[in-house]
Amino acid sequence: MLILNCPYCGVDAEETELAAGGEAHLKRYGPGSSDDEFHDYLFMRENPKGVHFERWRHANGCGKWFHAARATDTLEVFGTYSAQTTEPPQEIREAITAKRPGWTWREFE
Amino acid sequence: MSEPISALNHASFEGIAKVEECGLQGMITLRGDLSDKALAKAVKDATGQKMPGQREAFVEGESGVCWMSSDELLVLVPYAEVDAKLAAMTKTLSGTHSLAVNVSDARAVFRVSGTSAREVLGKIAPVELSAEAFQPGQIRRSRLAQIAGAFWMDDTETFRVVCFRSAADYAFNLLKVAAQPGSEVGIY
Amino acid sequence: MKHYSAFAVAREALRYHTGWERAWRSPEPKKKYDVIIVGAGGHGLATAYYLGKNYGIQNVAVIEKGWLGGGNTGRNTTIIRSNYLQDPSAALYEKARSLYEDLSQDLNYNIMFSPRGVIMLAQTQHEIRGYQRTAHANALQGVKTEWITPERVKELVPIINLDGPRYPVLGGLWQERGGTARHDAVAWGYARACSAMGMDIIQQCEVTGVRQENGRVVGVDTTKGAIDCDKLGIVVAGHSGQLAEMAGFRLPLEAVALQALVSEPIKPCMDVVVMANTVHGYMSQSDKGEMVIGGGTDAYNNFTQRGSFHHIEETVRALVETFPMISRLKMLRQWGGIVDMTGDRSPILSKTPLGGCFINAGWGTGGFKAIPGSGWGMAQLMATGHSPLTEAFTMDRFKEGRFIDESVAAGVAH
Amino acid sequence: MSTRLANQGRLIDRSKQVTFSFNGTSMQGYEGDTLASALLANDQMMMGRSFKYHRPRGVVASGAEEPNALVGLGQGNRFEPNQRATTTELFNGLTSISQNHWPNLEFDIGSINTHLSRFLPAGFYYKMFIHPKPFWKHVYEPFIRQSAGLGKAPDKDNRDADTYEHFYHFTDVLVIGGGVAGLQAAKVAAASGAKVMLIEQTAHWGGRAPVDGGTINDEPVDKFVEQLVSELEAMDNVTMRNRCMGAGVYDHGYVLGYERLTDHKPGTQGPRHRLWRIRAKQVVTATGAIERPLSFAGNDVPGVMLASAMRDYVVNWGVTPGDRVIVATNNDDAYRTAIILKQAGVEVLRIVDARTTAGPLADEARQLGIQVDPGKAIAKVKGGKRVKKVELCNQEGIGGAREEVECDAVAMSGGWSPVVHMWSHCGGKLIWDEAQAHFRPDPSRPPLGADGEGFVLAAGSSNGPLALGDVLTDADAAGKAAAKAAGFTAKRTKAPVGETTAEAPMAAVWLMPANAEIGLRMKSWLDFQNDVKVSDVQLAAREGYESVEHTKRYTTLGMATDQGKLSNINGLAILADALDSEIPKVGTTTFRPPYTPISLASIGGEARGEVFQPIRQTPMHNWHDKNGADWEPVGHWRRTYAYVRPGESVHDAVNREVKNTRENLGLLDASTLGKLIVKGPDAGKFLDMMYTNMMSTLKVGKCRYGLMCSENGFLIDDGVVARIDEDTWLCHTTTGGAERIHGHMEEWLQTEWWDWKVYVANVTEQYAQVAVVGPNARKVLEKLNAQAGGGMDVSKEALPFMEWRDGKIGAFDARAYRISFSGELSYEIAVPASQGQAFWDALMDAGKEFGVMPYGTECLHILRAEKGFIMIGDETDGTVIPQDLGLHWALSKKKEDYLGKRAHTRSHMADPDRWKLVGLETVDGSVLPDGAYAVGEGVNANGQRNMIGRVTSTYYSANLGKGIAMGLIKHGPDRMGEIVEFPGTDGKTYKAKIVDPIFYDKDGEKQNV
Ligand SMILES: Cc1cc2nc3c(=O)[nH]c(=O)nc-3n(C[C@H](O)[C@H](O)[C@H](O)COP(=O)(O)OP(=O)(O)OC[C@H]3O[C@@H](n4cnc5c(N)ncnc54)[C@H](O)[C@@H]3O)c2cc1C
Ligand SMILES: NC(=O)c1ccc[n+]([C@@H]2O[C@H](COP(=O)([O-])OP(=O)(O)OC[C@H]3O[C@@H](n4cnc5c(N)ncnc54)[C@H](O)[C@@H]3O)[C@@H](O)[C@H]2O)c1
Ligand SMILES: Cc1cc2nc3c(=O)[nH]c(=O)nc-3n(C[C@H](O)[C@H](O)[C@H](O)COP(=O)(O)O)c2cc1C
Ligand SMILES: [Zn+2]
Repeated sequence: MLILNCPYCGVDAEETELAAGGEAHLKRYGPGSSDDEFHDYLFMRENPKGVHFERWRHANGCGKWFHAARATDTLEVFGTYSAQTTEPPQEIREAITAKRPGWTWREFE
Repeated sequence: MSEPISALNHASFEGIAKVEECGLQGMITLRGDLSDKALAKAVKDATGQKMPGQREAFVEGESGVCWMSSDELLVLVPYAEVDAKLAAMTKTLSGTHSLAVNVSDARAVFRVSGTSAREVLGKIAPVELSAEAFQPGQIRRSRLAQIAGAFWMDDTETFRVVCFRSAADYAFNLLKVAAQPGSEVGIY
Repeated sequence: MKHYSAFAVAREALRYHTGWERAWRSPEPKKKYDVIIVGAGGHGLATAYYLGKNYGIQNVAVIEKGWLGGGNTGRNTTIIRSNYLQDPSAALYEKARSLYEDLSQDLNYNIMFSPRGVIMLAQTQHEIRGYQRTAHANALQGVKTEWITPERVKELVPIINLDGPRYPVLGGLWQERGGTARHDAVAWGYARACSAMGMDIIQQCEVTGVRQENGRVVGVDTTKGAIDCDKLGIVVAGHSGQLAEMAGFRLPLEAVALQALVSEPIKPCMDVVVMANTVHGYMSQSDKGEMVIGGGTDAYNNFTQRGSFHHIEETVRALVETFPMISRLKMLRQWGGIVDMTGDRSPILSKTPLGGCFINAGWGTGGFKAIPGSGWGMAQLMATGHSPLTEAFTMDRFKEGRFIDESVAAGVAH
Repeated sequence: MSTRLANQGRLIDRSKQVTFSFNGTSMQGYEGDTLASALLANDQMMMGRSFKYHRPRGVVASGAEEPNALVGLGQGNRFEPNQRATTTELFNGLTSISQNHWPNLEFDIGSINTHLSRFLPAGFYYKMFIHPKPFWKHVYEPFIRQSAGLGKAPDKDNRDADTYEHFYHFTDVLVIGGGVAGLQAAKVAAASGAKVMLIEQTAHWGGRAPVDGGTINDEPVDKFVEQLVSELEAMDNVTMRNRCMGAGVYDHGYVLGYERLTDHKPGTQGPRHRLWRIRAKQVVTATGAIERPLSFAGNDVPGVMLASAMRDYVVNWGVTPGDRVIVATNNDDAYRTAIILKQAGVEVLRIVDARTTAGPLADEARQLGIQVDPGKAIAKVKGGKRVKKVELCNQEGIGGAREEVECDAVAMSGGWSPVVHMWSHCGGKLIWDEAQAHFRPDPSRPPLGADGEGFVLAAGSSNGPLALGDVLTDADAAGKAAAKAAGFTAKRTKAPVGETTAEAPMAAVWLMPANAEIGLRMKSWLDFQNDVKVSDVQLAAREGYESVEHTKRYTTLGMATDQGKLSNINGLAILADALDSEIPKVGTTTFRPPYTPISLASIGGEARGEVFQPIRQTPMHNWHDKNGADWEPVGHWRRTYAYVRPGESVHDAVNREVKNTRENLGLLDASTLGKLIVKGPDAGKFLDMMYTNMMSTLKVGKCRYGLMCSENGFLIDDGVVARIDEDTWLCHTTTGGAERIHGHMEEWLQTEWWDWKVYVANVTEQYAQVAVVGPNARKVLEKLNAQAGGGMDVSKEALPFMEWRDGKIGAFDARAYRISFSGELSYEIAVPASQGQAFWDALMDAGKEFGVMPYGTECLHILRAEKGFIMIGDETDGTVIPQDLGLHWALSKKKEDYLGKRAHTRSHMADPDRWKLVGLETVDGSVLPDGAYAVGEGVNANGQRNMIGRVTSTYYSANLGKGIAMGLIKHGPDRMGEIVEFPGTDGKTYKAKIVDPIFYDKDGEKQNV
């Protein structure tokens, strides 16, 4: 039963207030993209055993989507941040590095 | 028009707290840039209240304004005045990217009052409701058992609880079960 | 392999059971095998078994990082049925179910297949239509199922409450030869039979790398050193993503937690398996007497083998409503497993971009019932390069937009 | 015999007699008794039978760890199986029955198994019952299943008489366990200002210490406890709950507390159980330690008991389990039992100590005249239903040269195991403590919380320390550490000083005698409930079930209702020995919640009966209910399937509604359809992405039917979109779609196109919406307008098909959409929800002369099927794309992009072989079975009949007097007129002709009048 801090309304919301939305920072591929690009966009997920970036919605709350950086092996949460960004913000990445030096996720580290 | 009827027509129940359906409440969902002066003016004109900050609720009786999210407010006005207020608001906001809609009939409102009121809510919402954590002036949107809902406190022993109209029957029954006699928790 | 029988037990009893031999050997890895299977869960072991039995390929190692059967095979709610909607699924699960019928004799290990019957309750119009559709499909697929009335449901499950205030029972899809089996025994039985064929089951040995040359697999690195092979089968359920990465390709999979629980044991009160999908609950009574109950999956990636309690809550309240008499029973234990979910919730049984390397994964919440059929098809695929059973389950189906979606007719995956 | 003593009994009130029954026999006890202590006081030594061999079982423990004394408690709708007598507080009128025997407890046919036990070792069933195969289903399995289970199943019609609830609680520090350690930890944590909650599973504070004696700060323990409790009670920041068990520790500091409110006074007002969902910043487990049994032959005979339990029975309840007792031990603590028994006047025949040296307590015992036998062991306990005598031997060796001593009870102690469950549930790791021969929490590997730091601390005996003084210092430190970790500053105070007689080291003894011969090992129980013996574990090891998890599953060790609280450590020591390994290498099995079983009902909480799940209701719900609604659940909504009149079948009602709507006038409550306002300068652009067709070009005042696909290409929703003003659209969704599509829109706006200026609001429930349908639709509206004087012009010219207007209809503020899902002249009219019922009434009233009838969802379905309109959920199932349904016209070619567009170009979606929508008409006019498949020639590679299509919707059309259907058929649109075959599950094969899906009014004349 996770708790995540919703960056919009500032509450520590327990999981039952939230809806999980899968991997964060996907780049959308539409018409004109290759079969591989489109396939990866829809189906290929990092699914790491470790640091992960993902989307959540404060569904039974302010209704806003936000991002969380979380470890899938310990469920540690490194931070939550705005959904309106295409990559993890620097301070979140630093927070992770402080806890897990050498982590990587996609092209980030 | 005929006499408008609220979802449960003032049903009430008394257990470890009193649960009442409040009847019709004028409500306007207002979305926009909360830092925009036009919005602040629209709110002030409609309710006399200033723009609420994060999770703030400034409510007096049937008038007030609640922070719903970073770009959404719930404006409370007397039911009979909602059309006029909405029209005025729309006028104030013309030219501002915003959305103001009447949702008065889409909601049901309950009052939960008494010394055990906090406990009744504490049974159905995953929210810290101790006096240090939650007080009049704040609003919380959350889950009421299996439905979405929002609540604020009118005073230290009274909650106002808002949910969708279609779920009013469930919400009322739920509050009744949570307020059943003999179920004091003895925490707050 | 010493033959198991009542007679053997009686004979051994006189010697205080000192004469039993090991069910499986505990060998050190050889330098090289024809085939290495990673993962000694049900699917891995069954694959090895049918490689040996059907294709004479017995120079096989099954490598397991923990203890055999300790993954999802050892923690599932053991429901076996084959009333799937889509042709490829129905074929695979029915093959599995029919193999289960004779598996105890085949393995000489009593896996306690119990074809007590499975009912999937219809509680909405939508479910009625979905299950009637499935019944029609099953008739053409050679899967014996039947749409039954609420009265018949009550006859089969006297403890059920047909008129729940929320969702009355409107009928059900009944598979008389569905049921359960003793999950651990399935793994143990296959392991024993594999070992008897001379295959090596190497436990406490984690595969840490996949070695390749010229686009072909040549072996694996493990915590017990490097081991060579000609062909590699990756059958590691929730850890498939990690193994695929080692092998240099990616899989359209995500790992999430699925939970289950058992009540304290009580005297027999429910003779069939009941699944109530609208309210998210399913329940059967084990041969020991506990009510075995399955919950829902978390929607986020998780490798902890624990899940979120609210799923248990949702399931339990649904079952208390459906079977009021369990209200005062008690939950004895709850646990979780990490299941690997694909984009269409159907498994992947496929060749991979790496030559000689095959993948069997994505069973998600429902692969126990498939173990013998999956092993059969996977062995055929690995031995001959082709199997009609696995043909539709390739990993490139997602690229083509060719999904095998079972959820469509109100069905669920487990 | 076991009896009530004249003295002792700190927890009972001898002035308050309580009457209860066991197996129908009426008995007496006192207030404060547990069922177990009261049964013992009545010399009811045997309390049940074991699972596998049906061996006689007596109580062995005094608390939560009890595996044997399980009863069926209560009656009728308050009956509960498998209730531990040791944790059941006695109350007047309690009824209990023993379990797992037939015909009765004393004489049980099943006990034949104990004589066959040699043939029924661990895992025997895996090796047997294999041949002949048919026997499994018809003989073996029914037999095995008959003998399954422990307690009686509650009656099948039983409806639990009680209620349950949940409560959310938030605290800085949660202390689990109210022994001296928990109390002390709570106190120092609270002194820091932290909010503290302290929970204790029993009805009493203080735990073991008051029984074990000693002093704290020079006062008797009871006094110290009393003082501490009142101090804590006086603190505002402390919440204390007894009868509240820590059931499980979960991720991110979530802890379940299981509070039993009325189990000790059934029938009292209020909920029976309350499940606390506690969020704690820090959790302190002060759950104490549990004594281990010793493994010797016959250790399961009733009368053999844990030494500490026997002490508890004497001190707490004034009951002795026997008159002549032998104590067997490997540690000093058990001497306390001997001393207390002796002081209470019970004869203590021997203290058999496997060690050669003991501490000062041994001297105290000797001074009381008790014979102490160092280096000795119990070879065997004799007796069937109760202890008769004991054979003693040397601990070393195989158990020869025995001495027989007659006695009627045996107290055993194999040392203590910390209760590490709560520590372990969420991943806390253990270390092996060689000196005390137990696993205890490894402070360097605690369970990790949301911040990645440890959030559980162990205190007192649950952390390893056993001596009172050490327990208190440990707990004091843990309480302070917890406060600190929760962000508070602990006061610098001194820990209380606890003093007890010093103890000599214990010695690990896993088997008595050390090399017991096989005959003894086969009678040495590890798991009393599941009948797992030393020999079973050894067999498992021999057969290769070497992992402790294999051994557990093969033998069922630790899988009983006590979850191995007594058996696990002993079992894995035996396993380690059998494998020639070490205990820490073998490791433990996984600790899983709950700590002891919790009621399923408490997990469900309030969600039962009326509030099991929400049922969403439209403003006209009650009217429908009163007027014959046959309800259909649609998502959480209830919709009327049909309005059944007295004497009518549902089918009749549907046909009547269908005909009447086409011929006269029908009303449909369409309030559940989703209504989303989409507004902003970019709203048109946004809707062009959401819908497959073009919405930005829609003119103000007009409506357009729209389709939505997922990014994966499949149809997810449809509905009519109306343009309200320059930058406002109103989108209708399906009933199930309102929240889903609202969420879908928000998701794209917030996470992909966040710079687009669009706001969305869900106004579904603001309106009651009524479809006014049929040739008389306009007439009834005009009549309403006439009645109220004026109003909206609903003429063909003023409000043409596919347009909408705001205005007054009759006396009502309304928005009327001229849209039709039935092919008839039709208006969908939205009024404020608070006016919904009045508007409906007005329509019903005014409609009388026009033949008005309400109609339900089935009629709606038939009307739309007659017109060949698709229905999301019928024609679609998550695998269907617009192209399959002949909806190409709704796929904009002008737009560069919309959700689903890219997906449709994938090879399988562009495949001409996809099944396509057609109409189907049986050759004999009958109704095609729902969900039937059309068959082609031959079979596929897996031997399945080849299929070429399926029925998606099928109805009897009362208007056309025949069955009509829609279906998806391979190359269907190219095969008009062909006959295809649909095998039914009824054995018949249905022949149907492929036809145009529009069965009625092909040119659409009727809707456009
Ligand atoms: C709670 C729950 C309930 C379920 N209920 C049902 C049900 O009722 N019916 C049904 O049909 N299915 C059910 N399932 C699903 C079913 O359990 C699984 O689909 C099935 O057991 C998968 O078997 P497997 O052999 O693929 O995987 P597993 O049994 O998980 O085996 C995979 C093995 O691979 C090993 N491994 C992983 N990584 C490595 C490595 N690097 N090196 C070596 N070895 C490795 C693992 O240790 C593991 O032993 C349920 C699952 C769960 C969790
Ligand atoms: N000398 C010895 O060999 C020896 C051995 C063991 C214990 N002891 C004595 O026992 C005492 C130990 O004190 P302590 O406070 O650490 O332990 P305790 O056993 O006295 O108290 C633990 C308390 O926790 C409660 N508890 C356990 N699990 C719980 C749960 N899940 N939820 C709620 N409550 C739960 C128990 O009911 C009990 O009241 C000391 O007096 C110690 O000297 C001595
Ligand atoms: C079908 C089935 C029945 C089970 N019955 C019991 C049982 O009677 N007692 C018990 O303690 N655990 C039972 N378990 C749970 C196991 O003890 C264990 O929790 C589960 O296999 C997961 O393993 P883990 O908890 O070791 O991770 C059962 C599990 C399954 C799959
Ligand atoms: Zn929020």
